[in-house]
Amino acid sequence: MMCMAESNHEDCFTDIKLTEDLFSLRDTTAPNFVFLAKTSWCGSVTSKHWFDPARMRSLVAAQPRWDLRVGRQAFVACVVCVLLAACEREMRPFQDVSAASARTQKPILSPLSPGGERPPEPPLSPFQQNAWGIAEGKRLFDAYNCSGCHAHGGGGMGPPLMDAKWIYGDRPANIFETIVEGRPNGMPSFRNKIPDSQVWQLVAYVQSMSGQVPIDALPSRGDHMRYSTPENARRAEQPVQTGKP
Amino acid sequence: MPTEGPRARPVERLERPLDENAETRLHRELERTWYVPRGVVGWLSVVDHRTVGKRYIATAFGFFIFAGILAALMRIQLAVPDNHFLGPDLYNQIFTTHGTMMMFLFAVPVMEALGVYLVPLMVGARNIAFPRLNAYSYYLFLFGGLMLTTTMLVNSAPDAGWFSYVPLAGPDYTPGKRSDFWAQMITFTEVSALAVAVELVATIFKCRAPGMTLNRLPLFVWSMLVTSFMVIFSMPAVVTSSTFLLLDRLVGTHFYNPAEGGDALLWQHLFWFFGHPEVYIIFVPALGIISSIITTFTQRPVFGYTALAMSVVTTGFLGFAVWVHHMFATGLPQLGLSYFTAASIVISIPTGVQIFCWIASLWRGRPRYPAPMLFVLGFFAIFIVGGLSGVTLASIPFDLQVHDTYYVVAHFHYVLIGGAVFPLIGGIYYWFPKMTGRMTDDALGKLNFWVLFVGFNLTFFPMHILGFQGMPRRIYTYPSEMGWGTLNLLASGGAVLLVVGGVLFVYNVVRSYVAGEVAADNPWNADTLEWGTASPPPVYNFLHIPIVEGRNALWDRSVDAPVVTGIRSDCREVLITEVLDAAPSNKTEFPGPSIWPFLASVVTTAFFIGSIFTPWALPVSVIPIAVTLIGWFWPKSPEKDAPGARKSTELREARA
Amino acid sequence: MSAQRRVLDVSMLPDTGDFGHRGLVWWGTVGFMVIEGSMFVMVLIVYFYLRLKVAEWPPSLPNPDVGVGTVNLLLVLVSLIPNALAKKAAEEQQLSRTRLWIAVLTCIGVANVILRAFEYPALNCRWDDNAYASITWLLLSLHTIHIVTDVVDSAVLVVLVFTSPMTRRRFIDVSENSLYWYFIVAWWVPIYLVVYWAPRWL
Amino acid sequence: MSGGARFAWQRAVWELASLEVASLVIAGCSGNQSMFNPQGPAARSISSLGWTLLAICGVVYLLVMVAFFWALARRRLPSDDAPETTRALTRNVTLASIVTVLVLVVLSVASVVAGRGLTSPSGPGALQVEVTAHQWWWDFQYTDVTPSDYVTSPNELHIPVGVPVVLKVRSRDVIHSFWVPNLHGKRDLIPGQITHTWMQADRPGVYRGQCAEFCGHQHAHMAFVVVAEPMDEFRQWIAHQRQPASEPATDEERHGRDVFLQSTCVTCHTVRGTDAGSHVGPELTHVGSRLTVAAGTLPNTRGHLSGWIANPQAIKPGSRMPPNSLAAADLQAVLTYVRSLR
Repeated sequence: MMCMAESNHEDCFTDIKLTEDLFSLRDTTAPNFVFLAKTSWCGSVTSKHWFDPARMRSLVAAQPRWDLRVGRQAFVACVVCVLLAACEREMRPFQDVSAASARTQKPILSPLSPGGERPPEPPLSPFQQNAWGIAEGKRLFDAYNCSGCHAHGGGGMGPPLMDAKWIYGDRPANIFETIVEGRPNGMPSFRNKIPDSQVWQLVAYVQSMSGQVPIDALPSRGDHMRYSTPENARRAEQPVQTGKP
Repeated sequence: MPTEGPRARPVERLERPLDENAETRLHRELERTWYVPRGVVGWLSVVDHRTVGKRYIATAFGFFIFAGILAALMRIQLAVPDNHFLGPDLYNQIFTTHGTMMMFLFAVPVMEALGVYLVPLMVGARNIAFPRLNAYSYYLFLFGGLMLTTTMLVNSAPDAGWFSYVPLAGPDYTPGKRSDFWAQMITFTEVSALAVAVELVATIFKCRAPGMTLNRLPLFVWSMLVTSFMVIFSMPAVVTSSTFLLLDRLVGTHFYNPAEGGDALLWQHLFWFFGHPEVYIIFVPALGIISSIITTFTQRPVFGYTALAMSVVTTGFLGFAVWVHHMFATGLPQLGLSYFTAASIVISIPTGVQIFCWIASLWRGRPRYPAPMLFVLGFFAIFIVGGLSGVTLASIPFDLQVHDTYYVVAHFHYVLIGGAVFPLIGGIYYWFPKMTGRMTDDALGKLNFWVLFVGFNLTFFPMHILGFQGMPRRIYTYPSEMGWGTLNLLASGGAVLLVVGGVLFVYNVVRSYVAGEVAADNPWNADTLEWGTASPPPVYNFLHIPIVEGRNALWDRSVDAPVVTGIRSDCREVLITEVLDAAPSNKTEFPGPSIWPFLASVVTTAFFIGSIFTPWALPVSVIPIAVTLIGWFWPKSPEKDAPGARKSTELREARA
Repeated sequence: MSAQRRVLDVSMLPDTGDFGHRGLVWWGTVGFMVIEGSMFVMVLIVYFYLRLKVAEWPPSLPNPDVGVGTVNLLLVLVSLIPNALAKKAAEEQQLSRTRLWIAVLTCIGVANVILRAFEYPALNCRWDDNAYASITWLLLSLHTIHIVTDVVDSAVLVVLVFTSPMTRRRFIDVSENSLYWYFIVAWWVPIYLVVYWAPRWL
Repeated sequence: MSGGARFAWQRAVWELASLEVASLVIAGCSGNQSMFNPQGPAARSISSLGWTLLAICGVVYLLVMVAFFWALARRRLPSDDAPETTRALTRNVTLASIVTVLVLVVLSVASVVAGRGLTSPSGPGALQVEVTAHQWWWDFQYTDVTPSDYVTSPNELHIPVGVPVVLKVRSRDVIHSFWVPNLHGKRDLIPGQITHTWMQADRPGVYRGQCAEFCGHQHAHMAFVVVAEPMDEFRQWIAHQRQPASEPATDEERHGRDVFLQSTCVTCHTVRGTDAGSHVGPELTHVGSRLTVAAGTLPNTRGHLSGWIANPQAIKPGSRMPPNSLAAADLQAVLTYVRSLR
C-alpha cells in the first residue's frame, strides 16, 4: 500500500513494474501460511516464460520411441503439475487490485505510431498470466457492455477483438490506452469511469480473446448462450499491426 | 464342457499328516514360489496383497494426517470472530481439500485397503484375485493423492467445496485449473476404488477355502462384499459427473449450462447418487470391524449373525434410495421429497437392529476391555448420537432450518468419525499384531482412546448448538455480534485434544512397530482364519489351505483340522471354489510380480494430469497406455501349464 | 497328533482355470462389464433428463443422419456370428476354428472403428453447440472407446493364437473376449437408437 | 470385575458430559439468528417440531445407553450360554426393533404435520417480492403495475407484519440459499430456475438473514436484514422509496454529487434522478436510509462507509467493489452526499 502511494506520480511503465513487484511482494500482505506456502514453492517462479504454448505443441506433435515419450510425458506431467498448477495463474490477488488502482493520474503512454517501431521490452499487464484477473476482465467486458459494440469480440459496430488484427497496437500498454483514452471512430474514453485495476483486467481479457495469454489461463465457456468458440478452444493468433481502423 | 467329459471331483480320504521335514520342504518351496521381490524394481513390482495392503493403509493414513492438519488450521481460523489468520481464498481451498481428502483419499481407500489385506486371509486364500490390478490401483490412488496434495501446497487447490457444486465449480466461476484438479483426483481415486472392489468381489466369491459357505462368511467379509458392490454401482455416477465437469471446463460442453439446455441440478443428482452411498461405503466396513472385535473380546459368537449380515445387505440397498435428502432445499416437488424422507428414515432400521444385536452380544459375552474394545465401545457412545441426528435431518421441515449449518457438520462428523474412524483405529490396534508381528502398547492405546473420545466430543458437540444458532457451513469468518465465539473457541480447544490423540496414535504405532513386544499367532484368541497362521503371515498365507468347519473358523475346528492337498507348490496355483457352497471347482495360476502395473499407472497418471491442460493428452497417451497394458497381460513362457510339466504338489511331498 | 487326518485331494481338478462362471477371469470381466454398464445407464439417464429440460429436441439443430450409424449397427450385428463361433470353438478348444473366427471378428471390429469415424460428422452437430450436442457426442464416444479397446484386445489375442503355443488358458481368454464383445454389441443397440432415433421420436 | 468398575467410571464421565450438553442446549435457544427463536408461523412450527424430534431422540439415546452400560456392567451368570437365554435375547432384540419402527413412524408423522404448516398461503392479494442473489449481495425488488413505480432495496427486505409475503427467488450467477432462521427455512436460488417461497413476521423487528449455500469467496459476508413493520409504516416506506434521490442541500453535498457522478461510482451504481443509471452493483438511491453496508457486513455509519468506499478489498476480499482512491476532501464530500440519500 505504502509504496503504491508514492507510485501515484510515476508513469505507466514503472507503475506496471511496481505492480509486478507487488506480485512478488504480495506475500507480505498475505496471511503467514500463504507466505510460507508460496515462498517455499513458487517464490522463484517469476519468469514470464515458464510456460510456452509452442513448446507444448511441439512436444505433443513429436513422436519419438514410445518409451522415451512415456518417460518424457511422465516427467513433463510432473513438472507441469507443479509449475502450471502454480502461482501466477492461480493467484487471487485482491490486494493487488487495490494496489493497481491506487493511482488517480492518467497513464502517460509513449506516443503510439500504428505498426511503427516498438520499444525494446514490451510491458506486461498485471493480470496477463492470472486466470482470475482474466476471468474478472471477461465478467466486466459484459457488465460494462463492451459487447454492445464488440459483440463478445466478434465485432459489430466496433472492430472484432478475437482476430489477429491490431489497429492501435497489441501491447498491454496500447490496449490500456485504447480503453482509458478512447480512439477515433467511436471508441469512447473510459477515463475515471473504470478503475485502473479493472482496466488491466479488461486488457488481460482482450489479450486472451486472440490467445495472447498462456493457454492454461484462458477462460472457458460462460454459463450463457453460446456465441462463439470459447477462448480456450480458439487458435492463438499472431498479432498483425494494421494502421487502418 | 462338451469336450472335457465328466467333471473331475475332489477326493476325500484319510492320510498321515506330513512329518516335520516334509512340512519344512513344503514351506521352503512355497516361499520360493510366492517370493516377494527385492531391490528397487522388485519393490515396485510387488503384487502380494499383504505388502500392497500395508502400503495402501499407510498411504491413506498419510493423507488422513495431512487433511487433519488442514482441519486444525480451520479451527484456528474459526476460534475467534473476525479472524484474519486465513483469507477467504485460502480458507476455501483448505476446507475443500480437507473434505475431499478425507472422503476420497482416506475414508474409502483405507477401508478397501483393510479389505485388501484381510479378506484373502479371512477366506483362506493365498493372494487376492487379480493381484497385478491390485498393485495398479494402489499406484493410481497414490499418484492421485499426491497430485491433490501438491495443488494444496502450490496454492491451486480446489476451492468449490468437496461437493464441487456447479456452476460455482464450473468454467465461468472457478477460473484457472483448480476444479480440474479436483475432477481428475476423482478419476484417479474412483478408478482405483472400482478395481479394488472387483478384486474383492472375485476373491470373496471364488477364492474361499472349502467349507466356508456363504452363511459361514465372517461378518467383516460380508461387509466388504456389500461395500464392494456399493462401490461398483455408485462410483460410476461420480465418474460421469466429474467427467462432464472436466469437459465443460476444457472443451466447452454444456452439460451444466442452463442457457444451452444443461442443468445445474443435474450435478447434484449425479453427485449425491454417489455421495450418499459413499457414506455407507465408509460406514459398512466399520460394521464388520465392530463385529469382529466384539466377537473376539466377548469370546462368544456374535449374537444374531444372520440379522447382522442381512441388515448390512439391506443398508447397502437402501443407501441408493436416499440421495435427494441432500437436496431438500432446492425446491423439488413436495411428493418426491416425502418419499425420500421415508427412505431416509427407513434406512436407520437395519442400523438399529445391528446395534441391538451387538448390545445383546455384549450382554451375553464375557467382555474384556483392551484398547481395540474401548474404541468399539466409544463407537456406541458417539455413533448413536450421529445416527439420531441423522434421523432428525430426514425430516424436511427441520432440515430446511439446519441444512448447511454446523448442525450438519456435527452430524456427519459424529457419523463418520464415531461410526468409521473409531472402529478403524480400534481395528488397527486389533490387527496390528497380525500385520506386524508385534503388540501395541495397550496402556498407551487406552490413553489414546480417552484423549480422542473427550477431544472429539468437545470439538463437535458444540457444533450442534452452533447450527441451532444459525451458523452456516463453509464461512471463513463470522462477526462477533452473532455470539458464536464461545462455542467455536470450545470446539477449537477440543481440536487441540484431537491433535494430541492423533500424535499419540502415530507414536504408539511407530514405537510398537520397531520395539513392540513380539506377538503370538493368535494373541486375542480370535475366531477368524487370519489368526490361524503366523503373525505376520508367511508370503503364502497358509501352508495348507484349511477346510472350514464352522462360522467361527478357529473356534469350531476339530482337533485334526482337515486340509486341502493337491495344490501345486512349484507355481502360484490357487484353488477356485464355487460361489455358494465353496466347493472346490478348479485351480488356476496367479500371476507373479511384475513392473508393468507400475509403468501402466505412471502412464495413466501422465494422461490424467495432461488432460487437465489439453485434450491432446488423450490421443498422445493412447499408445503408451496400450503398450503398458499389453506388456502387463502378455503371457509368460507357458511351460507351467503345458502338458507334461513337472507337477510337484504337497501330495508328492507327502509321498516322498 | 493322531495317525490319520482327513484331507481333500484336489489334484485332479482342472488346473488352468475354467470357462464361464466357474473360472475366475469371468468374474473380472463381468465385474468391469457391470461398472461400464452402469456408466452407460447413467449417461442414458442424463440424456433423457436433459431432454426434459427443453421444449424442442434437438434444440435448434438438424437431426443426425442415420446412414452410417445403421450400416455400423448391421455390421455389429453380423459380427455376432463369428463371435459366437469363436466362443464355441474356444470352449471346445478347437485351435483352427478359434484362429479363423477370432481373426474374422477382429477384421469386422476394425471395420466398425473405421465406420465410427464417419459417424461423428453424421451427427450434424459440434459437442459445444448445446447440451444435446454434448450428450450425443459423449454417448457415441463412450461406446467408441469400448469398441476400440476390445478390437485392440482381439488383435492381441489373434497374435497370441497364431504365434504362442496354444494352451487351455488362451482358449479361456478368447471365450472371455467374446463375452465382452457381446456386451459391446448389446450396448450399441440402445445407444444407436438414442443417438440416431431419439431426436426424431422425442 | 475391574472392567465393570472402569465402566462405572466411564458412565460418570458420560453423565457429566450430558449435563454440560443440557446447559449448552439451553444456551442455544436464544440468539439473533437462532431457529429456536421463531418470529413467524413457519419458523414456529419448525421450531416446535425441532423440540419434539430432539426430545424423542434424546430419550431414545438415554435408553440405548442404559441398556448398553447395563450389558457391560452386569454380573455374568453360568446360565448365559443356555439356549433359553439366547431365546430371551432374540425376543428382546425383536421387541426393540419393533419399538424403533414405531418411534420412527411417530417422527415421520410429526414431520409431515409440521410440513403442512409450511405450505405457502399465497393468495392473489399476497404481497410479492422478487429476490435476486448476486455474488455477494441480495437485491429485493417490489414490482408494481407501472414499472416506474418499481422499488429496489438491496440487502434490506421490508415486509409488513402479520401478512404472508411471497418471495420469487432467482440467482444471477451461482447457487445461493435464502435463509432467515427467525422466519422460515432455506430455499436455494439456482441459476436457470425461478422458485417461490414465503415468509411472515408476527411482530415488528429486524431479523438477520444470510446466504446458506457456499457461493465463493465472500459467502461469509453475504447477509441481509429483514425489517418487519406495521402495514402503514411499510406503505410509507414503499412510497418514500419510490421517490427519486433527494437533491443535495448543502455545498458539500453538491460537490459530493459532482465527484460521485464524475468518478467510477456511476459505472456500476444507480441513483435515480441523476445520470447514474447502471445496474451492475446495488442501487444507491436511498442508501442513506439503510441499516447496513456491504451486504449486512457493517452498520451503516459514516466511518464504516468511508472505509468501505476507500478499500472494500480490506473488508470483503474478493468482493466486486473496486477500491477508490479519491482525494481526501472528495471522499468526505462523497460520503456526505451518499449519506444524504435517505
